Amino acid sequence: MTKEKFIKRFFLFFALLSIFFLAGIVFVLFKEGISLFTRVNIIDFLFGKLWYPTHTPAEFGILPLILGSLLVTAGALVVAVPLGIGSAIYVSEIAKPGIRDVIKPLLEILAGVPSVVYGFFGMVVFAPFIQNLFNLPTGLTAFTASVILGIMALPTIASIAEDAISSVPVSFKEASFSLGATKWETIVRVIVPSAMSGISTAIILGMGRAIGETMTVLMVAGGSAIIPHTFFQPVRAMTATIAAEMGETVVGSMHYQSLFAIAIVLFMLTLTFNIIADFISQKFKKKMTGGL
Amino acid sequence: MVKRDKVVTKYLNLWFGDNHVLKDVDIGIEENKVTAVIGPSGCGKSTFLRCLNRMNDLIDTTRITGKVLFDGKDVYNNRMDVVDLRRRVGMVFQKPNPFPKSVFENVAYGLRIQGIRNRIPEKVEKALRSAVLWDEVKDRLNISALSLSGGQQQRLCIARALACEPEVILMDEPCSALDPTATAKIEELLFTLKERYTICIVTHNMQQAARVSDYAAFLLLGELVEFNDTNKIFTNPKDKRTEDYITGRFG
Amino acid sequence: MVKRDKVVTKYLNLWFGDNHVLKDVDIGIEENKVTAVIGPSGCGKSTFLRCLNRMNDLIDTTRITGKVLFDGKDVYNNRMDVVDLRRRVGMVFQKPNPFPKSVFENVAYGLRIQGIRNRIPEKVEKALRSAVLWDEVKDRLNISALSLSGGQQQRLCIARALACEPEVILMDEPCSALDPTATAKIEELLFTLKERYTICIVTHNMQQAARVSDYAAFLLLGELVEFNDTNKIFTNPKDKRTEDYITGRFG
Amino acid sequence: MRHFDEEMELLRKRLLSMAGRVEESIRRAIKSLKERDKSVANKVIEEDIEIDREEVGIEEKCIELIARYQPEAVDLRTIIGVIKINNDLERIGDLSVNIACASVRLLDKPKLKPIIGLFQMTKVVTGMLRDSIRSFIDRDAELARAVCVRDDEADAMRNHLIRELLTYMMEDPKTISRCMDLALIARNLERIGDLSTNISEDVIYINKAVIIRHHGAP
Amino acid sequence: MRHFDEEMELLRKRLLSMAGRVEESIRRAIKSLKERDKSVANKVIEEDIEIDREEVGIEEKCIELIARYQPEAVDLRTIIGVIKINNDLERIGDLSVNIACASVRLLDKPKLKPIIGLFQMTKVVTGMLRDSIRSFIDRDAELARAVCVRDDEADAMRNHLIRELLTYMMEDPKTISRCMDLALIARNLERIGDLSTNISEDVIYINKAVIIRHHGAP
Amino acid sequence: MKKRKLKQIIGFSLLRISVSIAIFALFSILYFIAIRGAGVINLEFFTSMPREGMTEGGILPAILGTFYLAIGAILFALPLSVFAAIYLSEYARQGRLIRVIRLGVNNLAGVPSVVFGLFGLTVFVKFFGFGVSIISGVLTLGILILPTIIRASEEALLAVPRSFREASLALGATKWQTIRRAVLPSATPGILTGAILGVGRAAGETAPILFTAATFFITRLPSSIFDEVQALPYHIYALMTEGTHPDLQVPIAYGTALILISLVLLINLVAITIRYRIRKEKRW
Ligand SMILES: Nc1ncnc2c1ncn2[C@@H]1O[C@H](COP(=O)(O)OP(=O)(O)OP(=O)(O)O)[C@@H](O)[C@H]1O
Ligand SMILES: Nc1ncnc2c1ncn2[C@@H]1O[C@H](COP(=O)(O)OP(=O)(O)OP(=O)(O)O)[C@@H](O)[C@H]1O
Ligand SMILES: [Mg+2]
Ligand SMILES: [Mg+2]
Ligand SMILES: O=P([O-])([O-])[O-]
Repeated sequence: MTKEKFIKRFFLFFALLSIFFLAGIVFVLFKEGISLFTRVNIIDFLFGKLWYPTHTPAEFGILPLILGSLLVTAGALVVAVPLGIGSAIYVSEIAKPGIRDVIKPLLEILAGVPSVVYGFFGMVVFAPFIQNLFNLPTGLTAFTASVILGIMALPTIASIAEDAISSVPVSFKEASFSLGATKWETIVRVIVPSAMSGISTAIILGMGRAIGETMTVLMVAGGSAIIPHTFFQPVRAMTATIAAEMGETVVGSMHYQSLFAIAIVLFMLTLTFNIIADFISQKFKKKMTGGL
Repeated sequence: MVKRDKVVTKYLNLWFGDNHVLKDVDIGIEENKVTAVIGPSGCGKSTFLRCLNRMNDLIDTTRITGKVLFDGKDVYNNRMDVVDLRRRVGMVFQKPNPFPKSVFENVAYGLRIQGIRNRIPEKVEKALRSAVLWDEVKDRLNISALSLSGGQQQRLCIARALACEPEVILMDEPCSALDPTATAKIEELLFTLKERYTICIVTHNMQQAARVSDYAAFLLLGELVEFNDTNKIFTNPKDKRTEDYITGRFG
Repeated sequence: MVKRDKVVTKYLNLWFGDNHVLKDVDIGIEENKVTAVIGPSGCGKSTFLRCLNRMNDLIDTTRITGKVLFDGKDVYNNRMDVVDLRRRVGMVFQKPNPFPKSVFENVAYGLRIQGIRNRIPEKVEKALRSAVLWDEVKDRLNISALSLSGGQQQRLCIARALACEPEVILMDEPCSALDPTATAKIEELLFTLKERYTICIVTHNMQQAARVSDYAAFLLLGELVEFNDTNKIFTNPKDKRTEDYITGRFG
Repeated sequence: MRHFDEEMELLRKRLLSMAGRVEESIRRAIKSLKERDKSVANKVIEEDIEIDREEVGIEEKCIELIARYQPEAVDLRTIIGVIKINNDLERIGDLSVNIACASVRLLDKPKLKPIIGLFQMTKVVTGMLRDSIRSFIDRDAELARAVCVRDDEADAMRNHLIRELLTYMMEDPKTISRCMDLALIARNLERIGDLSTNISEDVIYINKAVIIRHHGAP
Repeated sequence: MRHFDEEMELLRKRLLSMAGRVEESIRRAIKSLKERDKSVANKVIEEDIEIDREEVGIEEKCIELIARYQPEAVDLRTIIGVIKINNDLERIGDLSVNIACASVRLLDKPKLKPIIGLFQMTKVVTGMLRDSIRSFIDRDAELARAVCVRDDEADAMRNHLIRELLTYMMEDPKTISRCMDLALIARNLERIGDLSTNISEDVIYINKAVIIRHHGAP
Repeated sequence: MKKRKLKQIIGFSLLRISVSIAIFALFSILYFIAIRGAGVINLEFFTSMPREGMTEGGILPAILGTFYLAIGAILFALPLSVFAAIYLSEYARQGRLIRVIRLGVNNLAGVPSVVFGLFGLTVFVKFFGFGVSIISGVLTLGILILPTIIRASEEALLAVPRSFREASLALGATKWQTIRRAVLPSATPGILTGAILGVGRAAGETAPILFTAATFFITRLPSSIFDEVQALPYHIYALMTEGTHPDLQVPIAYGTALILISLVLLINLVAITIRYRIRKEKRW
């Protein structure tokens, strides 16, 4: 009896570790970042339009960084959502078994390509291509980053959406066909609505992936910390800022603290996305298993 | 009254790949009667049923010879419009499978895909009444169909099929996921439905076939062993194999 | 022969949270007989069965009052060794659930966890023979249990329970996932098993209860409505509610 | 109403009409004797074939109901009861044919002094038959019990009659053959009473699930 | 063997032993008359209660089997057949009690000239009974058909006997009451033949699922 | 009727186009990297140290570094994850605690990788004083992949039908015997798949090791877990953004990228194959 109890405690300890790490992250971010706000107004920090952390006097306005992140993320979603969901539907509903067995692993491979490789590809192939195509001063723009990020987020969205779509019971499909619906009507009216919450989860998680993405934006987005006006200008995202500048800061300096403060903002954003996604997928599970 | 067969199969043969699943099945399904198909597991009951509205088309390896005549027209003819056929031959499945939509939308589904716009609520009500479900759901047509009980869900599926005004209703073990009380309700429903529809039901449950059907067909390894009045089948089957199956001496 | 009750429940009450699922259930399960528990869905049949070997302990919100006596000893006494109790009271579930191991290892499982090392093949053979499965699997004890048919899997589960040499076997709708042929095999098996074991079976299928049991208990909303000879229950039930249920007039 | 209950209701009705036919058959057989009308007796004999046919029909229906609906408890008892009642009714039909045959034979010969006892007895046994059937239709076990008690009355009447007939025969051997036929009629009437008692016992079985025939105290 | 098949086998055996008892009962009733041994007749009357009890037992078993196993097709026909055969056997038992009673009455009076026809008839009807039961046990519809044909023989014998008795009575009115009893015995024997025919008809139904009674061509 | 068919044709075409674009993107990435990277790859590229300020030589230290980091991370994360997953699926009762734990796991999975980098920097590099080292990188990456493996393991455990557990308990097994003998064996392939995917992920991550483990240029191999290392992903990044001879560095970057991508894809391919096989075989 006591042995069983001991075993249970043992496992509980490990289960608590992830909370412990999460708490640790929060603690570290706040410990290092919060003291910035003793010297910089939080409003100025969030909505300040200038980011000159190393100038004297330094400016710690991260609005350009936030907007940069959001712009790139939004662009990425525009690319990834239709393609991702379209692919998911295609793979699970239309593709013949042979073709599906090829395409599905390919999409999963796409998800496995490291982000730095995307960044690299963006830098050496895609950016020059865009530069030439639109005749821009530089190929490293928000647009470039969006496309690359979109392709990166695509498999995330596609695979979660595909799971959701293929977990729609076959019986729904059969029911629809037996009522005289065409395949397309079945997809549009039954399958997609049934999988909607799963698809929403996919989109939000894709969004989380895009906004938290570091290397690609760091390498491809260009990196100028100014408020973007068009898609075709370089931007700098929050993640990229942290990655690029952390190496050059003095520990404990205001610059150092401000990078942690950015991390706090970033963390909060992704936390929100995750909680929303979690909530929706919880509901989705209930819906699919509800009733019988 | 002259016996009139709504659906007739002639020398129906079906293969899944190399698996010869139906062998020269000749059956006439009479109008306004309940015809039951019984037989041991895997004998091809479901497959037979799904031939009648071409649901087997969805399986790639299917190969069919022989004829299925619906009102005298060959179902497997190239000119047959499958989508329309399926509308006229409704189907109810083993496990109740309402869409995760409201009760109302479930029944309206078939109407909407046909592009019907007018008098939908009326038609939905009529279908629900025919399925003896109206009284139980009339005050909550907007709740999710999944929150109904199993038996109610199955009647909803029947209502959904009825809304399309089919002529024939195919049922593939419609009660096997239900408890006896819900099963009894569905069985009672069959007696009223057959006044207006032609029904073909596949069932594992011999007793159910005995209770609800007018004609019974016994399939064995894809072969039609006996097809006769349900009375005859259950009191005096002609074939030894039917007798053995009916009396539980089989296998 | 004097009637000897192997398991007795006295004023057994069970709650899941606020849900009062069993109400003052008094039953005596006689040795070397088959006792069947029937009743409509959700009446607490499975719950009752799972009380007898304390499987309900696994559900957090369970609260139990009253007594379950196994050979006269209170099962819910703190000094009762649950693990030993469960070994002595075997259980067979609704869906056949062999482990994804070989046929042999499935049957040997219970022996191995008890730390038994010697004469395992012998004991496995004996259990398989008792479950009337030996002849079908003796040449392929090493194949995966999952490659057996449903009925064989269920008999394997029975053999697995028998290998532990239980005194009582509880069966929770052991045939509901099986086709009629496999069901008939299991039912036949019960007649031989009861010579050596005491059996309590829960079943949805009234007819099955009628066929296999010596005593039948009718549960309704957690209440024991009637408990009597199976003959009596099926030809002349004392309680109106039993009569209604038996004759299908219920609900 | 459940489909099965409808079927059961139809079965009851069918049995009731069968009973009506049988009763009519007894009434006519005795009437032919009373009114010395051979044609009525012949009609009874002819129409028995319909009763026979109906008996087979009802029995087939019962077996069909068992085969198709697997009735349990009271439903099963009812169907088994109907099979037996039906059987008894057919036998009553045969008995009234016997009576009619005897009547035909008697009508060929001169009239014997009218046997009042015979007509009284007819009243008693048709009353028993009617009550036993009513007890079935009304599911009235009490009424059924009452019928069983009345059987003794019928037996007593028969004994009385037979003794009376014996005296006739002794007195006038010419009447022997006619008296034998009259005794036959009395015996047949008494049998009808017995069979009505059987029917009542079946009704009690259907309703109470106890078999009280053969000395079982009602 | 399936458990249900075992139960059916037991049921058959039980019916067979019931038939044995009934046959013994007929044999004894006639023997008491032949050997003028009242005690044998009394035994028949006493032991009838056991036959009655067994009849109830068999019928209950049949109903139990239907209730518990929901038999179909041949199994159902067999059980229904057993119910009817059982019923007929019990009635045959009653008839032999009637014979025994008549025998007791006869034995109180001086011996009448031995009626050979009666014993011949006994042979015929017990033979019919035995064959009908054998046809049931052996599932032999042909043998059952043969029994049905023999019924005419029994009927003819009865008619012959009755006519003979009529002559006696006419000749000597003192014998009337005894002759009436002898006629009763003849009628009862003939009834036994009828019931054996019924049994054979049930056997044919069980095996061929056709109801041939009432003029149905065998 | 015609209209309904037409809609279907148009709809299907759109879906086909989206898949084609996705596949095209993948192939163009693979194509460019393979074509341009293949040129620089030879045996020496694998086995020799970088020279001349990264403008020549091979990438042996980066390959080894990635190997150390990924393997270290999985060795650290796997036991923790499996234990945690066992608690979650086997012991936890539905309630607040488990909801909190699960929320923690899900959110940890969503934390941007660069934030892990900051965490590792503060805790392992600074607070524990491991400095920029293999151990700091391993721990950071380990925590990063922790939630992925927990979820994969939990999923694998939950996929083991409840009936196996009941069967085992009903045979008189203790809870621990049940887990060890009836549950874990069935879940192992699933857990392994999760672990392999974790290795792939760890091998490809850059941001978390930026400040914790990676260095751009060293000329010797690490001698202990407290040494800094090169790693393939970081190497690519560094080649593209640092150094003084972009024209010489880009080809090396191509080669490195090709090797990294081949490595990661190979790992994933293994995992995916295992997963497909499980799905096909799973019959309970
Ligand atoms: N999609 C399929 N592909 C290949 N073979 C199939 C397919 N569906 C069924 N079969 C095979 O066809 C045969 C008949 O199957 P079917 O489902 O019609 O049997 P059934 O009589 O309905 O059985 P059950 O009572 O178990 O539902 C079986 O041998 C089965 O293995
Ligand atoms: N784990 C549980 N937690 C809470 N309530 C439960 C649980 N299991 C069962 N119940 C409730 O207890 C009641 C009895 O359930 P039980 O499973 O014993 O019914 P049953 O008679 O076996 O029904 P069925 O025939 O459908 O299996 C039901 O109302 C059910 O909702
Ligand atoms: Mg099927
Ligand atoms: Mg249950
Ligand atoms: O995946 P990232 O390391 O680029 O965030």
